[in-house]
Amino acid sequence: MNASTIVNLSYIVAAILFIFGIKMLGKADTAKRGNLLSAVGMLLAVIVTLLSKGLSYPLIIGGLALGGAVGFVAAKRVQMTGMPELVALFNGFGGLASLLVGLAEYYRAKISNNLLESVLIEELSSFTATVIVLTILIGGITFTGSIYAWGKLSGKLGGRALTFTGQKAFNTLLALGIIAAGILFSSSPATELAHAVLIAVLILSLLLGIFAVMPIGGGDMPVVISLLNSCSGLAACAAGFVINNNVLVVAGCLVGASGLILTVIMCKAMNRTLINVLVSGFGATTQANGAKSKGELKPISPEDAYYILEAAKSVIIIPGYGMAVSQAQHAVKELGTLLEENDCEVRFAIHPVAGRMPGHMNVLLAEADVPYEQLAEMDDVNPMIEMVDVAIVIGANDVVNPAAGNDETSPIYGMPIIEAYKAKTTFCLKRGKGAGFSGLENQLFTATKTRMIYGDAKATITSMVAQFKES
Amino acid sequence: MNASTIVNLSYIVAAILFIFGIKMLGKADTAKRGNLLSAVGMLLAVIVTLLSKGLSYPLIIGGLALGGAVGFVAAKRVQMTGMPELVALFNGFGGLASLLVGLAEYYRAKISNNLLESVLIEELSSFTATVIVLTILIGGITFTGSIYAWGKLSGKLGGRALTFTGQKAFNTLLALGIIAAGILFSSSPATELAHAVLIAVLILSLLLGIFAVMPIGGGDMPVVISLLNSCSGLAACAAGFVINNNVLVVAGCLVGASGLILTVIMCKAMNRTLINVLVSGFGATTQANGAKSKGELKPISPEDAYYILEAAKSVIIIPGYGMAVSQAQHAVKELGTLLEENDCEVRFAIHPVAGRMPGHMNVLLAEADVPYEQLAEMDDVNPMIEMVDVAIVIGANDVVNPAAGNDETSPIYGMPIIEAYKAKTTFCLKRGKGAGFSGLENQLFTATKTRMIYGDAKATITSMVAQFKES
Amino acid sequence: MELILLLFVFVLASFLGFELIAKVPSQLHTPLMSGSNAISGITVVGAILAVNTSSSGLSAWLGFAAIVLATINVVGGYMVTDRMLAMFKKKVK
Amino acid sequence: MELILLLFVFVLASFLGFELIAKVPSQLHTPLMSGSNAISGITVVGAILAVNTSSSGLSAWLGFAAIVLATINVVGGYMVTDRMLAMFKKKVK
Ligand SMILES: NC(=O)c1ccc[n+]([C@@H]2O[C@H](COP(=O)([O-])OP(=O)(O)OC[C@H]3O[C@@H](n4cnc5c(N)ncnc54)[C@H](OP(=O)(O)O)[C@@H]3O)[C@@H](O)[C@H]2O)c1
Ligand SMILES: NC(=O)c1ccc[n+]([C@@H]2O[C@H](COP(=O)([O-])OP(=O)(O)OC[C@H]3O[C@@H](n4cnc5c(N)ncnc54)[C@H](OP(=O)(O)O)[C@@H]3O)[C@@H](O)[C@H]2O)c1
Repeated sequence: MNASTIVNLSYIVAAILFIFGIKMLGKADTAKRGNLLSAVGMLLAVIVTLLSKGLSYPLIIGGLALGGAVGFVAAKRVQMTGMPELVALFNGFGGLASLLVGLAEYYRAKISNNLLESVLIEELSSFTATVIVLTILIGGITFTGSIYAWGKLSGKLGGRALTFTGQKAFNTLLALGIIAAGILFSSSPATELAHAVLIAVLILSLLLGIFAVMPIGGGDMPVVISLLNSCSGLAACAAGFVINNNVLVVAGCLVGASGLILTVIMCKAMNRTLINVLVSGFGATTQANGAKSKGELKPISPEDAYYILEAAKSVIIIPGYGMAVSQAQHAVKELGTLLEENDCEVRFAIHPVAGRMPGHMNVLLAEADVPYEQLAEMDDVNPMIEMVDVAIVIGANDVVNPAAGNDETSPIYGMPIIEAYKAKTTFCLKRGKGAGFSGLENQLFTATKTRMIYGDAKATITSMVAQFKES
Repeated sequence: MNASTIVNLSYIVAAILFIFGIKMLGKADTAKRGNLLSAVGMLLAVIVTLLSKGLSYPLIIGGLALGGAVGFVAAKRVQMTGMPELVALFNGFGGLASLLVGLAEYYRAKISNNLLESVLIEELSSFTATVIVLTILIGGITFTGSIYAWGKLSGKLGGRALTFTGQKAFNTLLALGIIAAGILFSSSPATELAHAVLIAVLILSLLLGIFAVMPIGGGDMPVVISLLNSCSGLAACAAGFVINNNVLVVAGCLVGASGLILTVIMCKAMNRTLINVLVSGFGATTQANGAKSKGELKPISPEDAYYILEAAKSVIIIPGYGMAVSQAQHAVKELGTLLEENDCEVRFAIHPVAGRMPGHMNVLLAEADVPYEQLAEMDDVNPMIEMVDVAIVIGANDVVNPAAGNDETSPIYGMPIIEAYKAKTTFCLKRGKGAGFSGLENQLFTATKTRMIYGDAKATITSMVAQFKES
Repeated sequence: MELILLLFVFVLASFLGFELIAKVPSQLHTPLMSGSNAISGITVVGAILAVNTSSSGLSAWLGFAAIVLATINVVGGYMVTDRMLAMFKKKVK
Repeated sequence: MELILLLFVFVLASFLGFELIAKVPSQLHTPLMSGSNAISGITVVGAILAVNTSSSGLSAWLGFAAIVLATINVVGGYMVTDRMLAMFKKKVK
């Protein structure tokens, strides 16, 4: 068995580890081990690759060390609530790396005296040329798209969907330009012109990534990230075709397929299609839609709310994106404990798309050590919600909007919601009259049984907790 | 695009069709279409293969026509109850075909003046030689194993497990012989001796197939067939490696893997391990085990049974292997209808491993047009069986044996059963004192609430039906 | 390299086969077995390729026999499966 | 032929990817996304191979940049996923 056979067999083992890893990530009790397993696969793949002949070790080791250190620090430092953004950022880096691998392979085949005058010393087959274009295209979109998504999620760029007239036409033009340039390059990769054309593909792809994500609202970013994650897998896969490497093809393709299906699952939970998420400009154009709500908002103070809570025998807490924004989870947990000590039954109702990432609420409440038994799924809560004394909506909006159930003109019509409006009393914690992610009015807030408690969710809850402790 | 590319792309399409086919076969409402889809894939693969250059068409078309005709007639003619055997037979043919493909490839590389004096005109790589050996080994075992299983199932060979002293040692010797010969052949496939060695592998493999299946009881044949089905897939896969053909590798491997997992699922439903099925000689050696049952059998006539049934308000029918043997399903269905007309609630309780094939009872009752709603799964029936007036056990034995639940020394201890012994009255239809598939005594038959109705199940049911009609 | 790729194909197809079958209701086990048995008749492709004009008499006849057997497996297998499934169809309506 | 095999590998891996993910509970979606994102950093293997002694200055530096970026993706991705999953762990007990 020669060295290359060993390398290739190790790649097969690595691929198997990835497969098991992904499979195990799908079950709660094996997920952690699954992630570890896939990391071992990655380590194996990297180590055997390092055994290849003719590598420039200083540069490689330097790169690995630098990248490893940055990744390590970033992952250690990040707050729980900042993880979605970080994943987007990492994802963008992965896409860019694949792009660079494709580009490096092109330059390898080319001796350049200066960038404009150069010769292709190795004939690139039109297949290789095509996959180089694909790598650059997919990698480029992944890179800028992910960075833009990161910017939106972290609030560095405005979260709103940005639309302008002719946007679709513009994006179509970009795409057509890439296709034309790609065909030009693939058909004659050896000409003088080819280099310039490839750079054009690169630039257009980077632009397309930005402009494709632009019209998508900040709240839909998780779906976008999941899709871009699938893309970064495909980019790795394309890079695998470029350098004829199996493990890249297999691992990339696994990620590509599983990312795509995950994206579809996420869209389903919001009762929307992927296409709708990508092109509808949701969040930019829908403010006007939906019936106007009548009735007025009835604010009360945290003190008054405390007296009602003190008398309550059963409470349901419905957290949403606002809880994540204000980092209120620890205070919420404390409130829950105090309520229980006060002989009140407390449950947390988790909507699958509350927050900005699937499972966002689960992660936050888990961080605050809320016991597993207190977490309830939407479908378990709704049938018994009429018997609940108080429903506390903490920074949730769309996921409790009755319009989803009763207003056919509403853009979120059809999305399953937690029926907080059925509770005997509903408290809604928010900072002001701000709309939710979809920009829609919410009739829950003006319902007769609802009381608004304005202010940052963490501050509000903390003051309630203080009242409980004083008494 | 040249011809070979078209062929190869079509193979990919065929493989995709197989994948969808298998997936769809797993769901009741898509199963029929799935089977069709996979047939289309097969047709595609065959047609594009026929486009290859240099084929001897007369022989090929003749073979296809002959095989197609035989397959067609056999499939049309077979009785529903004979299907398990037929599948075994087909499976054996598939294994033999793969074996022959491997053998033909060897002879192709060899010009033979007469069989003993010949030269290898083409150097076989040791890899090819190894996979030829594997093809012959797996194909051979599949062939004789399946034929033997067919013989047992169809009653042409006794159904009992056959064991003899030193059997395991003998089988081990056979296996070792094959391994030794295989290594010898693979390491020097070009020598004079190699041909004889290969024939030895062939003969030993055929023997191994027989002797491996011999110690397994007739009732375990479905498991064996499922395993051999997996083997015939692997044989096709090995043949694919021999002639370097992707679609054989993929399709064969899909069948190999899915067959294996199906086998394991079947074993689980019987609460046994695969190893236990293969080597325990179950059905030959276990008669002695398990507690002896005390109490006596209380036979009644179909006439007396009729009077009890006439008064019953709820009846559960528990069919087993005996119903299949006596082909009583139509009579049973009629009895069910008459009972319902008599204002009695009738349900059929289906045990997953009743009969000799998974789903055996479902198929038979479906054949007799028993409406879907009347079929109930074991888990749904057991909780309410105490309220049932009469449970009619028709040729079932092991699947209602209380020893599975309460006798730790019993070989079937731990298998979930239908708890017929809990019904207010239980009728057991069987021909005599014959034991069930596992050869165990059944305390249900001697329980105080149980009445035995001896005779062929079909005759017994028919006479009950006649009574109902007379009245 | 080609061999490695075939191995990759083998591994992936195995995993896929496992994944596809998990959670099949028991009444479909028999049709599934029979249907996948028909697929294993894919060896007919190998058999056809074995009967080419360059092959010697013996290997041509071996190929012929293989074609006959594999075709029985394919045609019979698909038809029997179809018949079994037709029964279920009847039941559902 | 090699290309066809790679295509086969591609097709099989796609199907496998789909099958593996079906029916994942929603609270695991985020870790799953993050974990599979880490796997897409496999491109680090390609990046390493791009930095060989025969490659020109430019392509070596491109490769170096690719190594850094991909390694961030890999190391950061696995660690973040692990941290997320550690939270769930706590919850279960
Ligand atoms: N989870 C996912 O995977 C996912 C993915 C994509 C899209 N989405 C979408 O995201 C939405 C999630 O719904 P949601 O109900 O959780 O959130 P939401 O509809 O975005 O509403 C968030 C609410 O929190 C309030 N808020 C913000 N900061 C706050 C603070 N510091 N203190 C108190 N309140 C604060 C906001 O009102 P004020 O501004 O007045 O305070 C707003 O009403 C759904 O439409 C869903 O489709 C979810
Ligand atoms: N379904 C599967 O996939 C599968 C696979 C492998 C093994 N098995 C095994 O097969 C067994 C199935 O259990 P089972 O309860 O269905 O059957 P069983 O235990 O084999 O019992 C069959 C009963 O039917 C009676 N019988 C036979 N012919 C008859 C006729 N013509 N009329 C009336 N009665 C007749 C026999 O008694 P007499 O001889 O006295 O008439 C016997 O008591 C289980 O042990 C299971 O583990 C099943």
